[in-house]
This record gives sequence, C-alpha cells and structure tokens, in this order.
Amino acid sequence: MKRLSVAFLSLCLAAPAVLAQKKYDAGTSDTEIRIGNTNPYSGPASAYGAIGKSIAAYFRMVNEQGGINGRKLNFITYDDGYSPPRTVEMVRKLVEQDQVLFVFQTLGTPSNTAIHKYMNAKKVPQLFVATGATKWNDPKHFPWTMGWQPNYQTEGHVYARHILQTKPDAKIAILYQNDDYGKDYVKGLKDGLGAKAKSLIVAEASYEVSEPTVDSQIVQLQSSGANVFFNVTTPKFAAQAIRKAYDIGWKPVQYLNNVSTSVGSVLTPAGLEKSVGLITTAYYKDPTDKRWDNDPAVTKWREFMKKYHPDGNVNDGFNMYGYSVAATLVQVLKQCGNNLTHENVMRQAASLKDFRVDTLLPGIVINTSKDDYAPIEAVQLQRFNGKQWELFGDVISTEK
Amino acid sequence: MALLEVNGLRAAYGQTRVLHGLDFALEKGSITALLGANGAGKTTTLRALCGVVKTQGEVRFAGARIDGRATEDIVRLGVAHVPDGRGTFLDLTTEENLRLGAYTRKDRAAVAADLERVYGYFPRLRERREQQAGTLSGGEQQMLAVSRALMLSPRLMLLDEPSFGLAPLVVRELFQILRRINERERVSMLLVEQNAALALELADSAYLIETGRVVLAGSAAELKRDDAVRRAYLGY
Amino acid sequence: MTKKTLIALLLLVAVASIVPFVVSNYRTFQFTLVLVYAIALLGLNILTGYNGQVSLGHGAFYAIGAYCAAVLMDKAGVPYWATVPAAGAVCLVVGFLFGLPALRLEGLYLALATFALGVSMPQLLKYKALEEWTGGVQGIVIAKPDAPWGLPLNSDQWLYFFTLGVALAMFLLGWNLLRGRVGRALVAIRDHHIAAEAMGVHNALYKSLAFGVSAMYTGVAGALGAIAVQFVAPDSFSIFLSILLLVGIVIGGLASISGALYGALFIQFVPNLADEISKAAPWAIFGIFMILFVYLMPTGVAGALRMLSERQKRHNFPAAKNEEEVP
Amino acid sequence: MDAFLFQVLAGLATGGIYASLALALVMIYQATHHVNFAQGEMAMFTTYIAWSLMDAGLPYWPTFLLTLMVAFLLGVAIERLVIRPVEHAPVLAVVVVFIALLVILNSVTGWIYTYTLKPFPSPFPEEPLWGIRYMSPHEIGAIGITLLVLVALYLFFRFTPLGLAMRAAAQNPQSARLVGIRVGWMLALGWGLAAGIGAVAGMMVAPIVYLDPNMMGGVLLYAFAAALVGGIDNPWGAVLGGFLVGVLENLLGAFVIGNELKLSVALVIIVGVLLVRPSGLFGTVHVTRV
Repeated sequence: MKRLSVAFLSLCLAAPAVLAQKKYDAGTSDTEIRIGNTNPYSGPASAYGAIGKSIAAYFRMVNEQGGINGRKLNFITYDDGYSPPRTVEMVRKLVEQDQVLFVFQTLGTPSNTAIHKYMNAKKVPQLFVATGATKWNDPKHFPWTMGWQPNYQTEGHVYARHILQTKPDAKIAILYQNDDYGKDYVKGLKDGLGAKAKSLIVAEASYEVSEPTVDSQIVQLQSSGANVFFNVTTPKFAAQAIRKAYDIGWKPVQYLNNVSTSVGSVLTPAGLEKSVGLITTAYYKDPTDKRWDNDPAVTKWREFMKKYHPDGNVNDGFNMYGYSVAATLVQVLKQCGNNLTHENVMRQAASLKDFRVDTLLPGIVINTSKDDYAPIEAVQLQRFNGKQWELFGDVISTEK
Repeated sequence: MALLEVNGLRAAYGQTRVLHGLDFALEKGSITALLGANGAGKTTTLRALCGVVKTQGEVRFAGARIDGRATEDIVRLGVAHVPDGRGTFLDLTTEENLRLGAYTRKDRAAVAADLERVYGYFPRLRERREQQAGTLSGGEQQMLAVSRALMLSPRLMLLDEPSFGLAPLVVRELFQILRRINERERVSMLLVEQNAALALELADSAYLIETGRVVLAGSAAELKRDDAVRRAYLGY
Repeated sequence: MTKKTLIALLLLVAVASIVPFVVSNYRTFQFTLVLVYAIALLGLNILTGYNGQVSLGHGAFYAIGAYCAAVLMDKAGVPYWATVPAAGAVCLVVGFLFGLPALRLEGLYLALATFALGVSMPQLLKYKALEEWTGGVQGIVIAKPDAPWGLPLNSDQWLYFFTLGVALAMFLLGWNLLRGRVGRALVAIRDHHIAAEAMGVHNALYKSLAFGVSAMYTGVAGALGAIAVQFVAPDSFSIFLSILLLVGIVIGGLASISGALYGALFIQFVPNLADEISKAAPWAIFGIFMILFVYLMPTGVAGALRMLSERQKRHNFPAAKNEEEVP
Repeated sequence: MDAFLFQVLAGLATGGIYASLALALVMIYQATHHVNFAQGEMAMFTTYIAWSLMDAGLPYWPTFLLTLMVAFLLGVAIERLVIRPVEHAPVLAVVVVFIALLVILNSVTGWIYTYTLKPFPSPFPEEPLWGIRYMSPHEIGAIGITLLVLVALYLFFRFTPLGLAMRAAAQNPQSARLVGIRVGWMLALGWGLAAGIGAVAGMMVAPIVYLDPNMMGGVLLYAFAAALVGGIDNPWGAVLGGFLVGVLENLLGAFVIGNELKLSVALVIIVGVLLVRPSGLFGTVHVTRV
C-alpha cells in the first residue's frame, strides 16, 4: 500500500515536468546526460575504486534498458589517486571541459573538501559524495553539495547511546585511523557520551594507513583494562584488530564501525569464531552475509554483477554500495523529467520522499528536503553470531 | 709459433680512435713489452686483447680468433689481465680476492696448491689474508693483482703498469718475482710499462708504440741500443 | 647568454603569455600547475642533479611551502603574493638545517633520511599540537586571488601570469647560479668531492646551501601550488608527491635547467594520459610510460635534445668535428 | 612490566616482517648494488601467485616450492628484460625503472585480483605455542623461517664460489669479468634469488597483514631502514635491524611519544644512528683510498 502511494506520489511529481518544456543545462540533450566522477583508481586507496567501477556498470545496465526518459547516461570518471590537488584538476576538467551536468560520488573527505567551494561557486551539483563527514549536510551555506551515506559522527552517537544503555560502567578503549574519518567517529562517540566521555574513555590509540599492523595498539588498549572496544578501522586493520584482540585473550564488548562489516572481506579473514559478539550498524545488505542468500534484491544484484560487472569481486561490499547509490541517483534523474538543469537536479535530489532502494536494509528509506541534505539517516544495530549478522532493536533514526 | 698474434688492431672510445692498426706477436713463453708514451694506446691494447673495448682487426690466441669474444670467454682460455688501477675487490678479503682469480677453474686441489704457491711468492699477502683488501697498501694491492691473475693458472698474463705508484724497492722485488714466474711456470707475459728501462730489463722483446701504431720492434737488447728509444724513453 | 638563447627564451615567454588566451580556464589551470612543478623540479635538480645528493622526500618541502602560504593567508590574513617569498624563506632555513646532518650521509643513507622525511611529513602536519594552525586532517581551504589593478583577466589567467612571473624569476636566478662559480662548485663536489675539497671548495657549506636553495625553490612551488589549488591537506603531500618529483627530474633531464620544464610536463600530463588509456590499471600505463622514457632517453628529455642538437651540428660541420676530437 | 614485555613481543613479531623483506633487499644489494624499490611489490605479486595456486587446490608446501621457482624465474626475467636495457643509464634512471615496476606490479595485481582483502593460509598451527599469546604461532614460525633464510644466505655468500662471484660482480663488474665471471648472469641470478627471498617474505607476511595489493607498501620503508641500520651488506645486520625497528617503534608508540609520531621519531633515531655509524650497526666499514 505504501509502495503504491510512493509510486503515485512520484508520478504526480514527475507529471508536470514531462508536460513542461524541455530545459537543459550544459551536459544534457535529448539523448544524453553527462555525469562526472572522480575515484582513486591508482595509489594506496585504490580499493575504493571498486565504487566507481560498479557505478559505471550500473549505468551500463540502465543504458541497455533504454536509459532514463530516453536519455543515455554518460558516466565520465577520472582517477585522482586520492590526492586533493588532482581531484581539483579532474573536477575542473569535468565541469569546464566535459561540461557534465553534475558530479556524483566524488570520493574522499579531503578530496571533496578541496572542491566544495568551487562546486558551490559554479553552482554545479556535487551530489551524493562518497564520504561520511557531517559537513555535507549544510544546505544553508553549501546548497550544491549533498552526502548520501549515514554520517560517521551520528553513527558514533548510536554506539554511544547503546553503550550508555547497556553498560553504564563501561571502560572504553578506542582504536581509530588518524584521519578525518577516524576522528569524526571518535567525535561522534564523545558527543554521544556527553559529560561522561571523559570518565568512560580510558584509552585511545591511532594508527596510520601505512602501518603494517595494529598489533601494538591492540596490546596498548588491552593493558588499559578496558571492557568496551570501539574499533574505527578500515577493513584490513579491522580484521587484524579483531584477530589480535581474540588471540591475546582480550574479551571486551566490541563495537565495529560500519565501514568494515563485510563478512567476506573482514570477518572471514579475521576468523568467524573470533568475530562472535561484534556489534555494528548497517544500512545496506552485505552480499557475503548468509542471511541474504535468498533475498530477491541481493539475487538481482548478483545477476547484475555477473552480467554487467564480471571483473568485480562479489565479496566486496563496495560493489553493493555503488549499486545502491547509483540506484538513488537514477531515481533523482527520473524525477527530473525533462527539466535537466543544475538547479532542478539539486531540487529533485532534495525532494526524495520515502524512497526505497531494495539493497538497503528493510525499513531504511531515503528522505531529503531543502533543509535536510542527509539522504540516509537511519541505521540498525546488529550483532555477529559466528555465522551471520543478526539485526536487533529497531531502525534507529539518526536525525538530530 | 706465436702464442698471440695481432693484425691490424683498431679500437676507439666513442668517437675517439686510439689504435690505428696495430701488428705484433708474442712468442710462447716470452715476456714481451709494449713501450710508449702516455696516450700512445698501450693500455687500450691490453683492454682490446681481452675484449673490454670493442675492436676491429684480428687477434689470435694459440691459433684461434679471440677478437670480438666476451671478456669472460677470453679469460677462460687462460688469459689473465692485471689491469691498471689493480682492479681490487676492495670490500672482499685478500683471500677472497685470490679465490676469485681461480673462479673459472674446477680443479680444487690444484687451486689450493696454487694459493699456497702465491702466498709463497708474496708472504705479505698471507699475513693479510683475512683483511679487507681495501685496507692494503698500494704495493700490496699490486701484489694482490698479480697473484689474482696467477690464480687463473694462466697461459698469458697481460700486465698493465705493474710498477705504477710503487717504491723502487718494491718494484724491483715485484719484477724479480715476475721473472721467476715466467721462468718456472712458463707463463707468457705481455707487459705494458711507461718505465721503459725497467721493462726492457725484464722483457725478452719489445714493441714501441706511438699514437696507436707500432713504430719499432725487436729484442729487448736491440731496443735498448736504439738511439731514438734511448733519447725518448730511457733518458740517456 | 648568447643571442640565440635569448631569442629562444623571449620566444618561449611570448608563447607562454599567449597560452591563457587561447585555451580554456581549465587548461590554463593545468599549465599553472606545470609551472609550479617546473619550479619544484628545478629545486630538486639543484640538489640531486647538480650536487648529486639524492632526495626521495622533496615533497616535504613542497608541503611546508604550501602550508606556509595557507596558514599565513588563513590565520594572519597575509596577501597571497606575500606568502610566496615567506614560504621560500622558511624552506630555505628548514632545508639548510636539514642539510647539516645530511652532510654526513651519502648515497643510500641520504636516500633513507629523505625518504623518511617525505613519509613523516603528512603525519607531522596532522599532529595534534600543530592542529590549531594546520587544521589537522581537515586541511585549510584558501580563497582564490582575483586579478589586481582592474586587469581584464579572470582569476585563472591572473594566477597563471603570477606563477609565470615567479617561475621566470626563479629560473633566471637558477640560471645565474648554476652557470657560474656556484654551479661549477656543486658539480665538482658531485663528481669528485675529495678533489673539490682539495681545490678549495668548501664542501660542507656548499652542500648545505644546495639543500637550502633546493628546498627554497620547492617551497616557493608549494606555496604557488596551494594558491592555485586553493586547498592544502596532509593527503595532498603523500610520499608519492616526492617520488613523482624524482621521476620528473630524471625524465626531464638531470643537471639541466630546461629539464625541469620537460619533467613538469611529464608529471602533469602523463598520469592523465594513463588514466584516459585505462581505468582498470592507470598506474600500469603510467609505469610503462616511465620505462619507455628511460629506455629512449636515459639522460632525460633534455639530454636527448642536447645529443640531437650536437648530432645536428656534427652533421652540418663534419670536418671541423674530427679536429676537435683528437685528444 | 607485562605491558612492556608484550610490546616487545609484538614488536618482534612485526620486526620479523621487516626483517624478511630487508633480507631480500640485502640480497639484491649484494648482487647488484642497487636497492630495488619494487622488491616489496614483487613479493606481493608472487604471494598472489601462491594464492592462485592454492585456490586451484594445491596444498601448502608444494605451492610454497612452486612459488619460489616462479618467483626466481620472474626475477631473472625482470632483470633480463626490464633492467638490462638500462644497464648503462645513470643510477637515478634505474631508480625510476624500479619505481615504474612498483606501480606497474601494484596496479596490475589490483586489476587481476581486485583490492579486496584475502586471507592467506599459514603452515603453522593455530593454537598458541608454549602459552605465548602475544606472538601467534605463525609469527613465531615466520621468524624461524626468516632465520633459516638468513643462515642459508649467509652460508651462500660466505662459503660458495657462486656467492663470492656474485658479490664480486656487484662490487666491481669490470674486474669480475677479468677473472671470468659472467657478470650479466650474476645480476640476473641475484634478481632471481632476491625475488625468491621476497616470495618467502610475502608468504610469511600475508597471513599476518592479509593479502592485498598494498600489503607491502608500508613495509618497504621499514625494511629499507632495517637493512641500512643493520648494514646493507650484512644479512645478520638486516635481520637484527628489522627486529630493532619493530621493537623500537612499539616502545616509542606505547610508552614515549604516542602513536601519531612514533614512525617519525623512530626514523629520526635511525638516521641518528647512521650519522654516528655510517655503515650501520653491523655493516662493513668501507675504505676508500685516494
């Protein structure tokens, strides 16, 4: 019933646009919509390149199925090697030379910060950026920039709330990556703990991505006597940390950030038996989680991978992420109808109403408005039982 | 029959031609000297013979053509080179340097015997056998260079300025040993020397080279008597 | 300077001045970056090419220069043009100081020390105690300068000319320095340091000075780069920047002033070209380009051009040639 | 006190990682007098080959041996095909070729295998040995293997004519030719052996840090520092250097200056040591006579 009403609503929204005159900005025509993107396809951060590649595959599928309102999506993606100066260069190329209608899923907090001002000065949408910093939800000052995923700080809040509810005597140890992403999480947790943060957090240790292991940090954290471990790490270090904590006999309650929840590429390397009891949040379906083996959406995704992205790794959550965010964009473009201007793209992106991507967890819907530039604002806690993640509690809204 | 025959040997460094068709021969068992001023092409001749520089012309060793062959292969025929600058492996020990001289030989027992014999010639090297060769004095390094060449059990030794930078007494000792090696072990030697007097004392025959060509040839005694040689190279 | 080189230089400047009016703003921005890299590469070349001290960490000086500019503009409100000499001065001092202990290090050991500097720099920039100025992991966003005096130029064009002016000044300075006594001393130290000492060249002073001057050039480039990109962050100055600079001087041509420009063109445009060729493995293509350049021009583009022009001369005056060559 | 001991043990475990790659660097340096910046990526690439073989169903030890052979051939092939043409180019041009190899291998591996983390099996048991929890059996075993390689390397260079010839060829190729050493093949052999040692390092490191194309990226600097601080021409020194760097870094991070600056400070200390002892702690002092 609900789905029907959503469909009806979007039909209503779309109808006037179809009737109206076609309006184009640079990068669009009757046959094409040009979309720009930067991703690290080279360098130490190239793991993220999977996102750009899966988005490209998704658009290939859309185009093969006839495009959007008869227009083919022309996805122009450049390598920035995760270096902000190169992002600036590449985005200028996209905007000024390739004349894209907007950039989409540019990846990395520093990279997006580097182009933040430029995009807003140019009034070209910087849509659904691939980073979880809070600053992307600032429509007042930066009306042309919008995030997509739940932001790191609010995820930190969720864990803080859970800790306060379930373990008031917690002694918390934190391991975090020494960059904006790690620090955002830590800030979120501290904010969530409020005045108690000082007394509850007993140890913090950071690591650099260039370090081979985080063993030393885990030993440090263990010796603090903590009984709660907040693990803010990317997949490789997450797996190392989980394994090391288990091996040295440290058995705290473990909170793992959502970046590294993949069963296939984090928990399996760490050891499934060593991962029992981990708590995290989720918002999209992990394709390597047995729970979704027969899920129609995941099955559909698998077929997509086979047909359009055979080089991609089906154990890689980034491929699911890319698929989901691309699906969100397609909805925005559908809503735009024939009015393909910078302004309308931004307006439609800011008027997603209860939009549901079937690869997101059940109950998580996307809502945006002109004051709310945070598309996904709900997550659900889950615990690992040795075989698969088990959701518990309700979908938690992270809206402030 | 000559052990070494050289016909029309030409060589150049890049664009600079150094040898302009050199002809000479070396009798088996003899010591032959190449004389000449600085830059006449003596060192280049030795380098050309063992394939270190590219050449044109014909070089026969024991009747077989060796021009154009790789240095390593020429060495394997029994041609040992005592290069200018001594070619010491500075970071290796004295004994390791000597063992390298015998690198191509498979007869272990004979190599061990040769090592002893070399130490017999140069007792100083035995004292310094475990020492890093770079710490040896100039004279000791020259002895090491000669010894390393001997370790090949060579049929022909190419000696490039063995007297260079050595005290006269050391030179005398070294040349006596060279003579002894030549006599006892029938090792032929091609000697390049700037010190013509010294060379002619040791050598059986000699060639005088000027700007890449042989200008005079004969027995050591004949050259010693030659006026031009005396004036220009012997200084009396 | 011979008449011929002067004419060539003027011609080059004339062409460079026309560029921003015939290409798009985006291209102008790219050429600004080329000039920035060229200054940095000239700096590295003074140290590594001319003086033979290998640096695997010059990105660190680039970063210091960039942060100097950004912090001065952001915190102290210093106008952008004044930050460039300030960055140069800071890097001169830092480089000179780094050069002092480096005196005792040669070859591989110096490579390690500089490599370490390059790897550590982003971590230092993130360090808590400095966060107040550096903005920590978030970096600093800076404003783009507009053309002054009502010049009819947009900010990209103005920035290009500003950079071009600085680059010209730096290149002339470098040319003066390297053609004269200082340059000869640097090369003498590189080739025969003991002999140079014997000839009365003060090795230690020259080597540390080379470090300082080299860092100054790279720091000036960093400041200009920061102004052009309008953003600095630790991630902008990873060790790959240092490595890219080294690749730049080798491919441009070691110990060559013009080589800096060729190297800059290479490191600016070849990665983009590689990306155009293959999304799947852009680095692989980039690596192949590097190898091809080294194979075809082992002494760099500048070295290859020099050889070509010499061959041309020889071709024109074959008789004269032989006379010269006789030792 | 316990915390201190645990940090030392954890430091030895990571030090073992540095030591194993440092050995490969020493090997290639002994044989060619170059420090191969692509050594880590070669190790990583061959470890992926091992992964593929095991993925195809081959058991561990046959895979291990087969990988060593493949790595050896790969090393020889790289020397012959890629390095040989720049034999006479300036040293820095060769360095650029190394950098090129590094980026090519990294990129191609990512392309073939994707960047997703892969677990890599260990030949050692899972259960803690002798009740030591702070070093996993694999970490202990890996150190053992590294020491085995070290002894083999030492014996090879010290006592075999081939080892001696390789050192000679690297030090003074001209003289080496004059005693009949085929210098070209020595270099190729050196590359092959270094690649083999690298493969061992990769297969020992991968179970600890997991297999991904950037597995060795961070390790290279540490291994380089370890090799130099121990003495680049001394395999014992390199291994000790590895442990030293690992332990030093952990102690600095845990007790002295915190994790953010531990690498920087460790490097400053290492460079300081090199200032005082320019040939490393255990390296041969090089003499130059004028």
